Amino acid sequence: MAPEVTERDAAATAAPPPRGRAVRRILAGRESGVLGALLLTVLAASFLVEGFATGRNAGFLILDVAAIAIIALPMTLVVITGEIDLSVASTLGLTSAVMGHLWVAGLPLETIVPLCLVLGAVLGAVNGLLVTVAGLPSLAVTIGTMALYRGLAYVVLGDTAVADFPPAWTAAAVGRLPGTDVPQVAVLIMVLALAVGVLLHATPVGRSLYAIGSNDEAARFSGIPVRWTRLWLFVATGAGAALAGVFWTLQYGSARADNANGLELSVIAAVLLGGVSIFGGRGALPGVIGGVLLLGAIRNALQLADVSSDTLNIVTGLLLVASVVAPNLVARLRERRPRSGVPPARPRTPDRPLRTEES
Amino acid sequence: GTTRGDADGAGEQKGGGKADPDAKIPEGLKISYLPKQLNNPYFTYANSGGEEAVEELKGEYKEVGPSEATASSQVSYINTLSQQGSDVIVIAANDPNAVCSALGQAQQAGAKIVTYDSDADPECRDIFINQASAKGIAETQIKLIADQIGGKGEIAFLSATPNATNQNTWLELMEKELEKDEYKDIEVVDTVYGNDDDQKSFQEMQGLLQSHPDLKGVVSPTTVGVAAAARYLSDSEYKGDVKLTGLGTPNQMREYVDNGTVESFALWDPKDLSYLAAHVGASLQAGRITGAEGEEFTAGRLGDYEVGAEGEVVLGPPTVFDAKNIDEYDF
Amino acid sequence: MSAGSGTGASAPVAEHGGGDVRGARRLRQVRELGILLALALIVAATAVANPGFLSGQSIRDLLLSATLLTILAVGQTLVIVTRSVDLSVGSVLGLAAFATGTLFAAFPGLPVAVAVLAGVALGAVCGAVNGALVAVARVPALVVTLGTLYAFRGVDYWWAAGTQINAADMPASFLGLGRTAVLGVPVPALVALAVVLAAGWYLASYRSGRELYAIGSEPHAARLSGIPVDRRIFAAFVVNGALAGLAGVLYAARFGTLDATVGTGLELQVVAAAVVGGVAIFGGSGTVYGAALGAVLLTTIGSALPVLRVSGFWQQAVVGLLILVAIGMDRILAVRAARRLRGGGPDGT
Amino acid sequence: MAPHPPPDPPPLALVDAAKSFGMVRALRGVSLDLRAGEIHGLCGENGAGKSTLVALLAGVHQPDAGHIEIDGAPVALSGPAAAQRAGVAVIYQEPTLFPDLSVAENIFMGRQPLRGGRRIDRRAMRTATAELFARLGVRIDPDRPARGLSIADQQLVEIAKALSFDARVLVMDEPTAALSGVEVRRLFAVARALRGNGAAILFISHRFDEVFALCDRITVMRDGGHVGTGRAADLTVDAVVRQMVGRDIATLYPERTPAPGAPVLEVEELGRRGVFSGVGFTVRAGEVVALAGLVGAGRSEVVRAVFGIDRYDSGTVAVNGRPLPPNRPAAAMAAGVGLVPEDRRQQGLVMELSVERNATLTRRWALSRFGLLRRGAEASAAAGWLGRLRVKAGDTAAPVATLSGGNQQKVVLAKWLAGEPAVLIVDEPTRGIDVGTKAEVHRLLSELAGQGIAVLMVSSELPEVLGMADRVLVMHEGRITAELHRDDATEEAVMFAATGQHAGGTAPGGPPPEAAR
Ligand SMILES: Nc1ncnc2c1ncn2[C@@H]1O[C@H](COP(=O)(O)OP(=O)(O)OP(=O)(O)O)[C@@H](O)[C@H]1O
Ligand SMILES: Nc1ncnc2c1ncn2[C@@H]1O[C@H](COP(=O)(O)OP(=O)(O)OP(=O)(O)O)[C@@H](O)[C@H]1O
Ligand SMILES: [Mg+2]
Ligand SMILES: [Mg+2]
Repeated sequence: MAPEVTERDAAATAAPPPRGRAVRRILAGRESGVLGALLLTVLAASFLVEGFATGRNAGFLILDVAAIAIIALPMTLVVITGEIDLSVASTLGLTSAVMGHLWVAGLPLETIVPLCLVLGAVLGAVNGLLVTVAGLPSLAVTIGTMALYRGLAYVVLGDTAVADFPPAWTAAAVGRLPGTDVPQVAVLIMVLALAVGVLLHATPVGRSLYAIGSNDEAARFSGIPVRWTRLWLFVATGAGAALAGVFWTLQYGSARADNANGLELSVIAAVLLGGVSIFGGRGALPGVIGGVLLLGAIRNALQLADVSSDTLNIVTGLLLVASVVAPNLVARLRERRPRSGVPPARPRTPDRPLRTEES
Repeated sequence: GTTRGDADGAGEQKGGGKADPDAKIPEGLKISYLPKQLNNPYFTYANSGGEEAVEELKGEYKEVGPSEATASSQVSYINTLSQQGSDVIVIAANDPNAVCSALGQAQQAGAKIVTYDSDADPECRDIFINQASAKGIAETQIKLIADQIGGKGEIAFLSATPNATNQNTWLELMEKELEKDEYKDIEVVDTVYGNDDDQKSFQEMQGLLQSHPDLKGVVSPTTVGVAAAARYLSDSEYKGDVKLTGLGTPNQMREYVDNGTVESFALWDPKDLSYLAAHVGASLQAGRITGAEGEEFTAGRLGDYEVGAEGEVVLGPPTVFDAKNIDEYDF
Repeated sequence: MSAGSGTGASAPVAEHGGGDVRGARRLRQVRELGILLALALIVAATAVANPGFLSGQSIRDLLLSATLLTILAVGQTLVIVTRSVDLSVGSVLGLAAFATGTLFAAFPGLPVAVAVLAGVALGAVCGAVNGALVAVARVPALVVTLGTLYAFRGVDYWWAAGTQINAADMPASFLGLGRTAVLGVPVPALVALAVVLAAGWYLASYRSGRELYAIGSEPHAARLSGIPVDRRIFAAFVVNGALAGLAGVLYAARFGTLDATVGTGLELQVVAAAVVGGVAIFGGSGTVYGAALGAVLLTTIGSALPVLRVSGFWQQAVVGLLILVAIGMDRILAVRAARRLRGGGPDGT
Repeated sequence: MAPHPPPDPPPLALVDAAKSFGMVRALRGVSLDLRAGEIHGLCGENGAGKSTLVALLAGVHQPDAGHIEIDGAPVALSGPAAAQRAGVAVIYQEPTLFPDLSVAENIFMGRQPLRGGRRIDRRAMRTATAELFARLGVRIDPDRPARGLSIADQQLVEIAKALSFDARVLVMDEPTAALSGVEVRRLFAVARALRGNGAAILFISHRFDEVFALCDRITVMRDGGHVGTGRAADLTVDAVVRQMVGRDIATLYPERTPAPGAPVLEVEELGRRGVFSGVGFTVRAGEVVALAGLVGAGRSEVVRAVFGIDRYDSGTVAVNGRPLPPNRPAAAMAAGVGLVPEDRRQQGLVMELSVERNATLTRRWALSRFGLLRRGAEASAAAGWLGRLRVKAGDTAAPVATLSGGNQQKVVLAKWLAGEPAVLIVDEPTRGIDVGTKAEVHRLLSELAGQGIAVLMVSSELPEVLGMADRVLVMHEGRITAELHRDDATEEAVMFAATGQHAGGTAPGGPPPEAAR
């Protein structure tokens, strides 16, 4: 995706400090805002909302956002390369349906689960091939596959639900670590997050993702296998969605074609809230994790405080808007201020700096 | 490996303890309603009955729910309710199984679970308040349509989502009912799904009529579907030729009954359903009943009820609305 | 470079830019033709399978069904062309529809025109909120409108508070709007047609219309050209909001039953219609005619599948597949056009 | 300052203007007046602040201090529109076109000729565009979209756009950087005609012959400051260079004693339908081979295909005797090929990444251990080359977008030199680079060749081609029409071959490809 004016200005805030090293850069970026907001929310909710600050509730919270988190990890990478995948929830639904179908057909779960992950990877690869080989915009492609995969889910399982999964498995999905209220799935998510985080922030591959997202042509001229990389990211996202599908099916003990309908917007919202630029090239994983947790925590706290779901919707929406508007306003205010030691982040090329200030 | 064959005898222990019909219902019971979807007019109306009952019982009434009718968001609300220490959770399940484990946890935390409108797996609730026995609903609707089309011809079903538990049960029972000899000339040619979405139902109705030129009647056992179908019919050339009945609310259907598109349709009074649920929940929590078959109890203004098989309590037969009586109802 | 030396002034004038420009242009025109063709194919195939599909009633139904999506797609095109997107249209439509109904419920004698204007105005206000956030705060439209998608819907829920407005609450004259026909064409469809023609005419023939394309094509260059970028983007959002409001009013008139869930999930359909209609998702190209055709195509598919007795379970899958085919075809045409233009160039990444 | 103040106030003047970007003081108190009927040259190193000055004149930025005067009256230009209204037309350093719109619309955007009902008059617009191109002596279809135009053609459209304003003041920021001799001469003729009609013109270029050929007065800037303004007739190139860089530049082109070794890069019968065909050549170790030709001859396409960016339909590319798989830049890099592309903004740099990360982008894997990046190694690797090329960057962690055009070009060079390639392909390596750096780049290239690297250089600057190359390949319409040895390579010979006139040298190619445009 080509960068766009508005986003470019948001870039301002992301400009690193003079001797910007990783930590300070993260502090200066949008991520810090999200993480700060998360901290604030958790603190405020702990004091103000009865029943929030308990281990049991934390467990509920984590289970609530687990599927979103699992998908948001690879989705972050996709968005950083300037693409998007709207078909994840449908991939989840199709995997769930296939899982139910195979279970009814008598296959052992030990076989079904890997098959489902492979299926997810294949579905992701279809997206990836349409984007990289056919050169179609991912937003359009995945709107199409979103309908296609969800439709296939109905074809596979129709209007039935498969719900007789073995209790050992379903219990494991929502099971807690022995002696704690922490769901086991949290460990899985942490391991995945660590892997994705290292990949993104500390390896040459991660570096190339940012390059692809900012300017894929220059990335190609630098010898980065742009298409190949993107293809793999879509495959990973598909597999991630499938993993979430398996987890979802076991968590709710119910394989249905309409599972996780509409989850894609929650995932995207979390990723964007986490400070990843929708135009690619910018974002960090801690921010995304913060985004996922922030959305979950707010939802959970407001529910506990008996705030109705209408208000929840409004709060979620406003939060998203604020997450992009606030840093921009801060940057602009800072810019207005007379020059101080802090370099007002105001970088645009001398060639394209030429931002007009008509108002 | 773990296959479907390995049946596990997860034994179920239900209605632990003995019922004490004279137990006093404590005041201040937290009775929480969790409809399929908040802001759904049907549930809004229904739950006003719940509120009435909770007031009678001097309890704390609460209604929470997701803005989209999915099981996963209901689970999150069940957790919240159990975290808040609700005494009774009255829920219309979006998926009989998906809410199960959360309901189980709530039960462990001391809540009594009453399902209404749409049941959860019997293992995970104490009592289900059935709006009308499924059989009664199926029989009433088939009778209505058969009378209207003169006992023979093609009919079709316009249902809600392909997954709705109650819808599918009714569809099944209606087909069974049609096997009876008196209905042998009636043929079901199609079943379509409007997803409880007005526009989709409208389009599906349109599709039905175009693809089945000989269609005589349509049964739509969902309030959204029947209203959309009636609206389509009332403007189309099929008005009067194709009969429509189903489950609808009087307010939505009044116009079409008045203009002759629809002769009659059926529904229970959802307010009573919800009212009954509160009494059942309170009785459970008080220990008056445990959910075992044959237990009897009194539910305020509705009078006496008996717990049926599998912990089901049936509200009563559905009401049939037609031009004569429709103006007596306002919901 | 030593200007003034070399082989003298007799150097031939080189043909610059090259490429088969005319061929490329022809290919681009085919773009909309392609959708039209697909549309004709589907209609023909359905009509062969079931002649009832071409009955007057059925065509009226089809036109009516396509109306809302078409109006929304036109508005969305204005926004997408500027390299933005508005995901909140479904919520805006719902809000406007509910507002119209509420207005009638509160003031039963209200003239229809006033209610229509009120709905449109409410839509425009929502659009202005989006536009202000996007243009003034200069933040990505996708994020902002994803936020307002939730927020507007929340307001709608909060306002409706579980109530429903039924046909009986609205005057027959208003509901008639959704039913009366002029020369056999339903009034809403005429409204949609007028909207399409007006928007198409405006985009093609007026400076400010062309400036929308310029902004979407290269926002930075647009600012350098002295185009009031923010104002134009703002205006595009306002118009889009107003059109969503209009669609909401038409929804109310046509469907009669209104609650807070009206229009849920419509946004992706609208974007799909525009994209299928050849509007480039990254701005700068595409026409409202294409978008309108895309909307009609999607609606036709939606109506044809039940008539063709495609199982309900297959319908969604088929729609998805057709969307992919449509954008794939569009891409093939675009690539061909580009080939003709440059006879090569880097293979896009 | 000017010895004889003119009677009329200058149509546009900058008075004591200062502008900072964060910590970077791009302009510090610069004054400049553009007089009617005069062409004013502006020289300065990369990053001296020329483009910033242009941005102030264009209303894109507002000065932090000082002000702009129009006809002697101070004004505040609130934006590009305000400057346009004041009669200032600007050609920016980098083309600013709308790729999706037609060339004609690009030129007249926002000012399209109208007919009844304020509708756009397309026919009038097309005719006007054709007239503008006729004045410039180029033929570009007014109806074609701007997407796909080469940089040179884009620049020509920009020039046409600026002319279409009929402005009193014309500001041109390096308009000739992408043009070849023919277009430059046309442009100059047009500029002189405008001067004759009383326009005030500001002309920026790094090519002194152009500046001296065209300009009446010349202003030199250094480090954001004003060094001096004088009549061109009173100045010499050496004097200007000394003012610019604060020292003498010994020579632009280093003395070289080529000692070609074994063939490293061998290209045979390379062809791509409609673009080029039958292209074959060899570059030996330690040799600098130039690929010359008119703009649009297809040179960039050939080197892109060699590097694997573009597909090709026929032929082979081999490095050190081993064939390269087509369409795989990574494989080309692994074989030791590097390509400095012609379009630094689109192809060379990732504008949002930091200077440092851009410089090390091609060495991601080499600078990591166990698959993990080592920041220390990255920083020092970047610092080394950025220093050698004297990249002027306040902060290497800042986005590369904050650098001046020339400095960006240096970062692209650093990025590829850091990889220590066996074959270095440079496409217009010194476009937009100031004299000092240019000499440095030339010295570097020849030093690299001296170390046994095979250098293939695409350049539109004839003096550069003649000064640097051991061998010159000349392309015309997608074919190599001549191969000239250093001693045979004269301006005339190259131009003959480049215009397809087959004079001098041998013409290995046959007739031009049938598929040519
Ligand atoms: N938007 C910006 N943000 C930060 N620094 C900038 C910006 N624009 C320009 N600069 C800095 O201002 C200085 C002057 O840049 P400018 O582009 O005016 O140079 P120039 O003389 O045009 O150079 P060149 O000949 O390379 O084009 C440079 O150091 C550059 O890095
Ligand atoms: N990015 C591009 N996209 C599409 N077509 C291009 C592109 N770049 C160049 N072309 C086309 O390819 C032809 C030759 O390109 P180009 O002008 O770059 O050749 P060249 O000999 O490398 O010239 P120079 O390097 O001096 O600009 C031109 O006719 C141009 O239209
Ligand atoms: Mg410059
Ligand atoms: Mg070139």
